[in-house]
Formats: sequence, structure tokens, C-alpha cells
Amino acid sequence: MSRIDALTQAAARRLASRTSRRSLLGMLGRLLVGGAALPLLPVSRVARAAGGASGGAKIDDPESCDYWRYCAIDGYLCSCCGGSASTCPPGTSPAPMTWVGTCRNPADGKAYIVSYNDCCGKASCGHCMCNRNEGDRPPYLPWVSNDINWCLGGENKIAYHCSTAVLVGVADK
Amino acid sequence: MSRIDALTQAAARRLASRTSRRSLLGMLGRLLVGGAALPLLPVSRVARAAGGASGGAKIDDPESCDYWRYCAIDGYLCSCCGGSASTCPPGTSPAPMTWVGTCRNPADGKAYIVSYNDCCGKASCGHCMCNRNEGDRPPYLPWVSNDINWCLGGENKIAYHCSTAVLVGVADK
Amino acid sequence: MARVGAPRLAALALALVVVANFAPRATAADFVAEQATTAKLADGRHRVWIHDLVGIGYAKATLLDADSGRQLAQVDTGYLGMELELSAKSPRFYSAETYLSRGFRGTRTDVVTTFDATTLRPTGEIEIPAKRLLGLPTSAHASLLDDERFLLAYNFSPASTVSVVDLERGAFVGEIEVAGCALVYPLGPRRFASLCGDGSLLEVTLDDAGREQARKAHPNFFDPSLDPLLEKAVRAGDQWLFVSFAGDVHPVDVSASGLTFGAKWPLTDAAERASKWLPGGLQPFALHASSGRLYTLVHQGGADTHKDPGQSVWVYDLATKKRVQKIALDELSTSIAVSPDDAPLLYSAFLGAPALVVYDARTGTRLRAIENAASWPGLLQPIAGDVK
Amino acid sequence: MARVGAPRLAALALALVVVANFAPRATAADFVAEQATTAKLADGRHRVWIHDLVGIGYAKATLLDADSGRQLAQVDTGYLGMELELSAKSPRFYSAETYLSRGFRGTRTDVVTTFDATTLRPTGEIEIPAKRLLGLPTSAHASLLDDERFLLAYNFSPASTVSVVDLERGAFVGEIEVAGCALVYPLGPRRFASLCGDGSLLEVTLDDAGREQARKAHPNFFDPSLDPLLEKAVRAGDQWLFVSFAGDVHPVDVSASGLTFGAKWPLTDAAERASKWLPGGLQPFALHASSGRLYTLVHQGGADTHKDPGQSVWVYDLATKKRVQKIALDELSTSIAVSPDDAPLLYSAFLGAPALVVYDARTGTRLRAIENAASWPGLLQPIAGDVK
Repeated sequence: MSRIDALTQAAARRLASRTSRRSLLGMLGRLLVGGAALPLLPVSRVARAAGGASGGAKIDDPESCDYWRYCAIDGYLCSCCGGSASTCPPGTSPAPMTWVGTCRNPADGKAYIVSYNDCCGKASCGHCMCNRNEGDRPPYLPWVSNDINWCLGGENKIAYHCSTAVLVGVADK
Repeated sequence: MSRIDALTQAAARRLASRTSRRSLLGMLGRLLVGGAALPLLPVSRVARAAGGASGGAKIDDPESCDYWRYCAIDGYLCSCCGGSASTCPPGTSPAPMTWVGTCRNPADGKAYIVSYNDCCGKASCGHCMCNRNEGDRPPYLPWVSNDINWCLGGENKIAYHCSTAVLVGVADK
Repeated sequence: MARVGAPRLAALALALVVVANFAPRATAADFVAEQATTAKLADGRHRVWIHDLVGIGYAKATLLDADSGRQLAQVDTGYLGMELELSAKSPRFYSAETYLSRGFRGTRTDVVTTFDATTLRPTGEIEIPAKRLLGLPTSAHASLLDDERFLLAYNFSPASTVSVVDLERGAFVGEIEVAGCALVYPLGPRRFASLCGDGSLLEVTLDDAGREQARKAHPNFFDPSLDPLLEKAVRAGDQWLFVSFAGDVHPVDVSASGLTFGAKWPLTDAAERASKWLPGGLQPFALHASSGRLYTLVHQGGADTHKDPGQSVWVYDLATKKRVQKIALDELSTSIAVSPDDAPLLYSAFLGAPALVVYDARTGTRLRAIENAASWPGLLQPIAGDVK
Repeated sequence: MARVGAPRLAALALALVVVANFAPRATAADFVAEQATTAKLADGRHRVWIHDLVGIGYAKATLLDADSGRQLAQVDTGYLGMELELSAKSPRFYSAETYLSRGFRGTRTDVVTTFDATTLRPTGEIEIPAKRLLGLPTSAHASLLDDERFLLAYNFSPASTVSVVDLERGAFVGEIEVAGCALVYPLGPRRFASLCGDGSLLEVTLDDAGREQARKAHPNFFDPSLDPLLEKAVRAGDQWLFVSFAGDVHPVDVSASGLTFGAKWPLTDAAERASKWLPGGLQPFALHASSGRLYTLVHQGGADTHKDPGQSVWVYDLATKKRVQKIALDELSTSIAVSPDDAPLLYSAFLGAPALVVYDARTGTRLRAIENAASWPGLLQPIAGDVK
């Protein structure tokens, strides 16, 4: 299957991503029972996300919002846009300043410092919207705030295109 | 029910509008049988449009693509955007130049000359996309070409917002 | 619909007339040609702006009549536009906006645009430093001070400053440095606050020219480690109400010349905290001024769920600080707002779905959903009804 | 995923380091910090640009790998952007674009932007008169002349002119008036045609500075009353193929110094015409050059269905002018294109649905649908594969 998402499906992504997996099954139930409640959401998407919850999250898939590095990300995943978890798509530039998160890698059990470099210089990619908020704080603590558009690099680097999750350190020894 | 459409439903509108009502039921059948064929189209919308076909088109409803004046329109209906069939929504301006169509009013059997004034100065309204092409010709006959953005009125009047259908004459006596 | 035979030549012949003046051409005795005009903005008791993030792009705001479900008008608010600065005293409103000269590239220009609130046309703009905060919308990114002479916009470059715009003179005044702090909360006609990362509240006083006259840091306003404040505060007359992640209301009274910090009070009791009921969303708080009620959007969640959607609105009487009502929403919600009239409506929208859902705020009855109100619903801004 | 305990202070402490240089901080012996970089554009045998009209707004083009279904990159093409002018000979491409200084208001600026085809970065722009045709996309709105020194853009203000851009000098040269005619069809390195409302074809010859040297009207090329031409022509080497509303191909040979108008030939036989089989759509014709095949998107419709979607692709051998293949599409389609290689893919998209559907052009087998390729799919532009 294609891994490319677009605006018209972002709603489902956001529903899935903005909601903890734990509560998603409950909501899905309500959606399906409700019928007309959220008619525009592609229910198959929600169902798949819910299925992922019972079957195990895709914590090792950089195109999944469940990827372990994305614990404090907010935006379109560059992995779905021609880049990767640590590279910007062609024609865009990584923001020189970033916010950071601390995510635990289930493979080695260690917590890593993740730099969420926005990729800048083009319109929104529009695919794989993902928002997770571990350690996220309001803009008065900007270095840990994922609400901010970090594309602050001057000429041609204002527009937000997508988000990476670059490993820059180990948080615990 | 609300009459407001948005980007995420424009696809269904366009499916309905870009296709003659005659063939829509056939396509709907294919959609439903096909299952995955057009998974993103809100099928309820299509079904409602198809229902309209058997139950009689809404030729007297200015918020319906079937409204008789819209026989050569291409764009968002201003009636759904804060204007009407002959008025632009607040804050926008009618284009001084237009393309024209000739549409027959079923109420009196007469054919009228319709001026399709684009309303200009704001981003797309995004509601009630409608395209019908009676008498439409390519841009080498611009006065009868509905592909053209007629928002040519200079400063602050470039952006296309929605389309009106203004009666400017009677075509037959 | 039958195709009208050979209409093209007639159409072409008419085209020149049409282009010239839409002159009437009443070949039928009773026909009067229409004129293309611009509609007047409709009045209404329950009008509300819904902002559309449009997929993290050029934003727009749509004015809806919540009673009829109709769209009344639209304004464009620029790249990552957040909200409008509505006026309580003039037939204008303002918008702090960002533009790029080549769509999504080129030179950045930030402006404060003035709109005529009746015609919805932009009537002027004042250029400001091209570094206002961009990101997810928050109503504290920019604000009118109380007499509406000055408009403030918070800059993040990543240096933290506040741009001061003199609306009377139509000019940018200058920047005020607010290092370590963020956002702007009006405290009066010449005073504002910013919320600081060390837990303090910074109070800045302006002179009549819009320059900084004094500043005072109020330390230990909150504990950013133990229980940070949501920056999504609401103002109830002379009181700012900041709510913490855990659900404690931190009131700040601005009526005196200084600031009075009231005792914090909880939205939830011990049992509710144990079951992890928390406020959350993009716009989780709304005030109904005349009844003195605070509406809060809550959900059951754990740590770091401060932006999660909710399906419950809990309502508090600010005089007694007690919950007086619970409203169950049918749909997920990230933004709530309440109309200011005495038959108030509760508006609810979810960033992940295009509808605006309307409830009777007093009874909690779901009245209607306005489908496709916005592709990515952001902030909601009710405006006072002006039905005569 | 368990929340990492109290990460914020560590994160804050590290932030300065991160901001400074993303310096490695290998506290685990085997850890090497990553660097945020920009990916190289991936090669591929079947890459195709799909243009996205984005709801009649600021357009973008997305480059897809049709074999893997992956998005490779994106470029932005301005307000109502239509297509890219791809180069056959240089590692660049061009885009005739329109911008407004304030998003959807303000001053209009039209430019020809040069992109590096490897990095996909804009590398320059040439301003042109701010009146290029805006509207539904058509590939004839702008074109490179054959040696790629000059780029032409059709203007509609509503006066009809053509802007000439000298790409070698990086400068706008001037305008050529083409009153009564529209669009640009390259006829060689210094010649172009426009299609005229009176049924003629206008041929214009430029000098080496890009100025008009000569013009010749070729009357009665087609009958705009009885059977107008679709402006959506395709070029097969030295032949332009214009197709009429009814389905007749009008070939124009441009190999000689003049123009040779070939006999028109039908896409459909009498029985098919009687059952109203017609070409239609936004991009209903595609050429596969090496096999000399013309792909046409057809549907059953009546008068004025020239923009209707189709679900059938009929394929013609240009040497014999005979149909050699019929491909049934599973989905509605308004745009088709064929990859230029010898294992060609047929691409299909519908303005009303967000997928790009991929077929084996030789067998007609549906290979895959790339979902959400564009919100409003417009024109498709395959690019030659460059796998070594």
C-alpha cells in the first residue's frame, strides 16, 4: 500500500495521533455507534490505527506516528515526504534551531535526546501528520515546545514543510 | 442541514457536478460495487446527489449545482459563501469582466444570457464547487470560456473567491 | 437541462455590452437586468469566527451564523494566521499577519492589517518586525490593550520581544524585550504581562507613546517543573485566569495599580484527579461574562495529554469557584467558545474534523453541526450579536 | 510508550549545545550523534510530477516514484500554478508563476522561476508582466521553444499577448500581441503558434533576440462553430496533434520552414460517434514517442461534455492512424500521461479524487493506486528515468 497521506486524510491521522492509543478503541466504538458523529473521517483509517493498538504499535517504522523517536513531534513526518527521520526532503533545509524531546528506544531501553528539526522552505508536505507531546511545554519554555514553527532561518527558510527527529545525545547512562 | 461544504467534501461535489446526472447513478453503482475504487469520496454525498437525480434536480435552488442559471458555471457558488446567485460575499468585488452563458429557465421556458461574474479579493470560498459547461469553449473564445480566472481588476482583485450567475439579458424573444 | 441551441454567437455579441456596463437588455417586456453587486454582511445574534489552519498554510477565518448554519463571509489571515483582534469599541478589527513574497518562499513581511468590520475589507496595514511567533494558534500571540490604542504582538526569533503598534498613529512604535518570557496578556490600557519560563509573571507598563515605562517580575507565580501553566488563559473582567496542566486555576487580579495574585483553586476534586481528569486542547477555556461562568474542556488522560481532545465541558461559577454544570459532547473537541449573549451557545470544534458543533450552553443540548465549517478548525471567536 | 521521567531539565541543559552545533554527546560508548541534513533526490525509472490545484489556491507539484508509490519531493508553483516547463537538455526546469504580496491580496508579481532539477531549489527568477493567464491548468499556457533559449508565457488581461523570456540572458525580452488568439505551441527554436477564435492558427517567428520577426495567419485551420478544437494538444516530434470536440485529429507538421496541415483523421468510427464517444477531461491526450502511440481519454457524453471525466483510454498508432488498444480504467479520470521509457506506465488521475492510479501501458493492467498523491490532481508530467 502507498504510504502517502494527503490533506483529506489528515483528519484521521490527527485523530489517531492526538489521542492516546489506550483511549482510541473507546472512541472508535463511539464513532461507529454514533454513526453520523464524525462522518468525514475515513473510518478504515481509524480502525487500522485501533488495530495497531491491539496488535502492537509500529515503534520501529519511521513512517508511523508510533515510531519511538517521535515522542514529542508535531507535524508532517519527513519520512513520508521524500526525506527520512533525520533528513529533509530535497529542496528543503533543516532549521538550525530546534526543540528537543527525550524518547526511550525500546530496542536498547535507553533514553535519547531527540532534536526535532523542522524542514523549511516549501509549503506543508501534507502527509503523515503526527503529534505527540511527551515533555512538551508551552512557548514560555521554547526549547521543549513543539507548537512553534522553528523555521526561523531567514530568507527562503520561513515556510514549514515537515519534521525530522534527529538523535543528538543519550539522556541516561 | 447545513449547506456549507468544505475542501474535504469538494471531491464529491465535483464528482457530482462534473458528471451528468444521467450517468451518475451508473457510476455510483460502480463506486459501491468497486468498494475500494474511490475510498475517499464521502459516499453519502454521492448517494444524495444520485437521489436527487431520480427525485428531480434542484433547478430552483441557488445553492444547488443544478440551479438553472449555472448551466456554464465553473467554481464555488457564492450562494454558499455569504453572497447569492447575483451578489458577491462581503469583502469581495465582482469582476468587471466576465464570461457568459445562455441558460434556459424552466419556469418560463425562455433562454437568458447569464454573466458569470467571479467574486474577487479573497482566497477560495471552498464551498459548493460546481462545474457545468453548456456552451463553454476553450480560452481562444474567452468570453465563453469558464476555465479563465476573470479576477483581472487590478490591485486586491486578483484572487478568485467564488462565482455568481447574473441575468443580463433574454436570449430569445 | 437541455442545451440551448447555438448560444455562442449571441453570447459573443452580447459580450461587449456585458463588459461595458452590464446594460439592461430587456428583450422580454418584463425583464430587468441584474447588477453584480456585493452583499452586505448579515446581522445575527450568534455569529462566530472559526479559524482554519488549512493544513499548516495560509489561514483563513470564516464567519458563521450559528443559528442558521450559514457562512456569512471570510477573511484571509496570512501564513499561519492565528486569530483576529476583535474590537469592543470600534467598527474595525485587526489581524497580525505574516506574508512571504513568493508564496512559501521569498521575503517575509509581517503586518497588522485593519479590517472594516462592516464591509470586511482590509483598510490599512502597519508593518511590524518580521518575527512574530508562528506556530499553532494561541490567542496570546497578539492582543489589543484595553483602550485599543496599542496592539501588541509577541515575537520569537528566537529572542523574545513584544512589538508595540500605535493604532491611533497608525505606526509601529518599537520592541520591548521580554527575555525568558513569552506571549502577551493585556492588563489594562498601558500594561501587559508575559508568562516566563522560570515560573514568574512579567508585568510591563507603557507610557502614552507606547514605550516601556516600568517593568516588574512577579516570581513564583507558578512552578514550571511541578505543574506548568497552560498559556491558554482567559480574562474575566479584571481577572486573568491561568489554568495549570493539573487543573488548578491561578487568578491574577489587574484592577489595582499592581497585581493581586489570588489563591489557586481546583477544577477537579481528589477523586477526579486520581482518575486523571485534565483540561486539554487548543482552546480549552471559555468565559461567559454576564453569568460569570468558566467553561472548561476536559478529558481523562495522563501526563503530557495537555493538547488531547476532550468530550466533556465542565462549567464553573467564578463567584463560588464550584462546578455547576457538566456538558457531554457528542464529538471530540479541541476548541470551545461561548457566545456572549444571554441565550448563550456553546461552540465546539475539533482540529481533526471540519465541523462546528453548536450546543445550548444552558441546557447542554446539541443543537446542530455546521459541517465543513473549516478544513482544520483552529480558534473560535464569537462576536457580540448586533440584531437591533 | 512510557514517558521518560523528568526529561525536561536534561533537555533544557542540552538545548544550548543542540542549538550551537548539534555536537555529538556520546554518553553511551557506541552512540554517534546524527546530523540533520537534506536528502538527495532519488533516481527512478518511473518518476512523475502530479500537480495539485489545492482547491483553487497556491498550487504545488509533487514528484512521485510510480513504482514504489513514494513521494520523492515537492515544489511550490504559486497562485493557480499550472505546470513545470521541463528541460530536455539541462539539469534545470522552469515555472511561470504568479504571486500576491499579501497572500490573496496585494500586489501581483509574475515571474519565471528556475529550479535546479537535482536539488529542487529555486535558483533564480525573471520577472514578467503580471498578466499571465490564470485559470484551470493547460500545458499551453507557457512553453519552452525547442532549443530552450526562450520561454513563452501567454497573457490574458483580457488583451492577448505572449511574454518572451530569454533564459540565456536571464531577462524578459518583450511582449508579442496575438489578438484574437490564445496560448502558445512551440514550432521550433524560434517559432510558435497560437490558436485563434476565428478558426485560424497564428504562426509567429522570432529573431535571435526574441523579437517578432514575422507572422502568418493560417485561416480555416478548424471550424470553431461546427467542431471547435480542444486546446489540449500534444506534440509528436515534428507534429502537433490538435483534437476536436467531436474527436477528429488535426495534425500540423512543423518540420519545414512553413507549416503543413495534414488531413484530419478520426478517433472514432461512425457507430462510436452515434453512441457519443468523445474525448474529454483536463489532460485527455498523452503521447508515447518511441512507439508512436497516442493515448486518448474518452467517455460517452453529449454536447458540452468536453471536460467530463472518462474511464476508457483508447490508444492509436500514429503511423497507421488506427486504434490498437483499449484500456478500461477502474476509476474516473480527467488526466492521463504515459512514461517515456520502453516499459511505459499509464498514469491516471481524477480532479475529484486524490489518487494517482498506475497502469501497465502495454497490457492495461492496473498496477497500483498511490493514494493522496494530490488533493486536487491537475496535470501530470512524467520525467525521463535516469537510473544508470
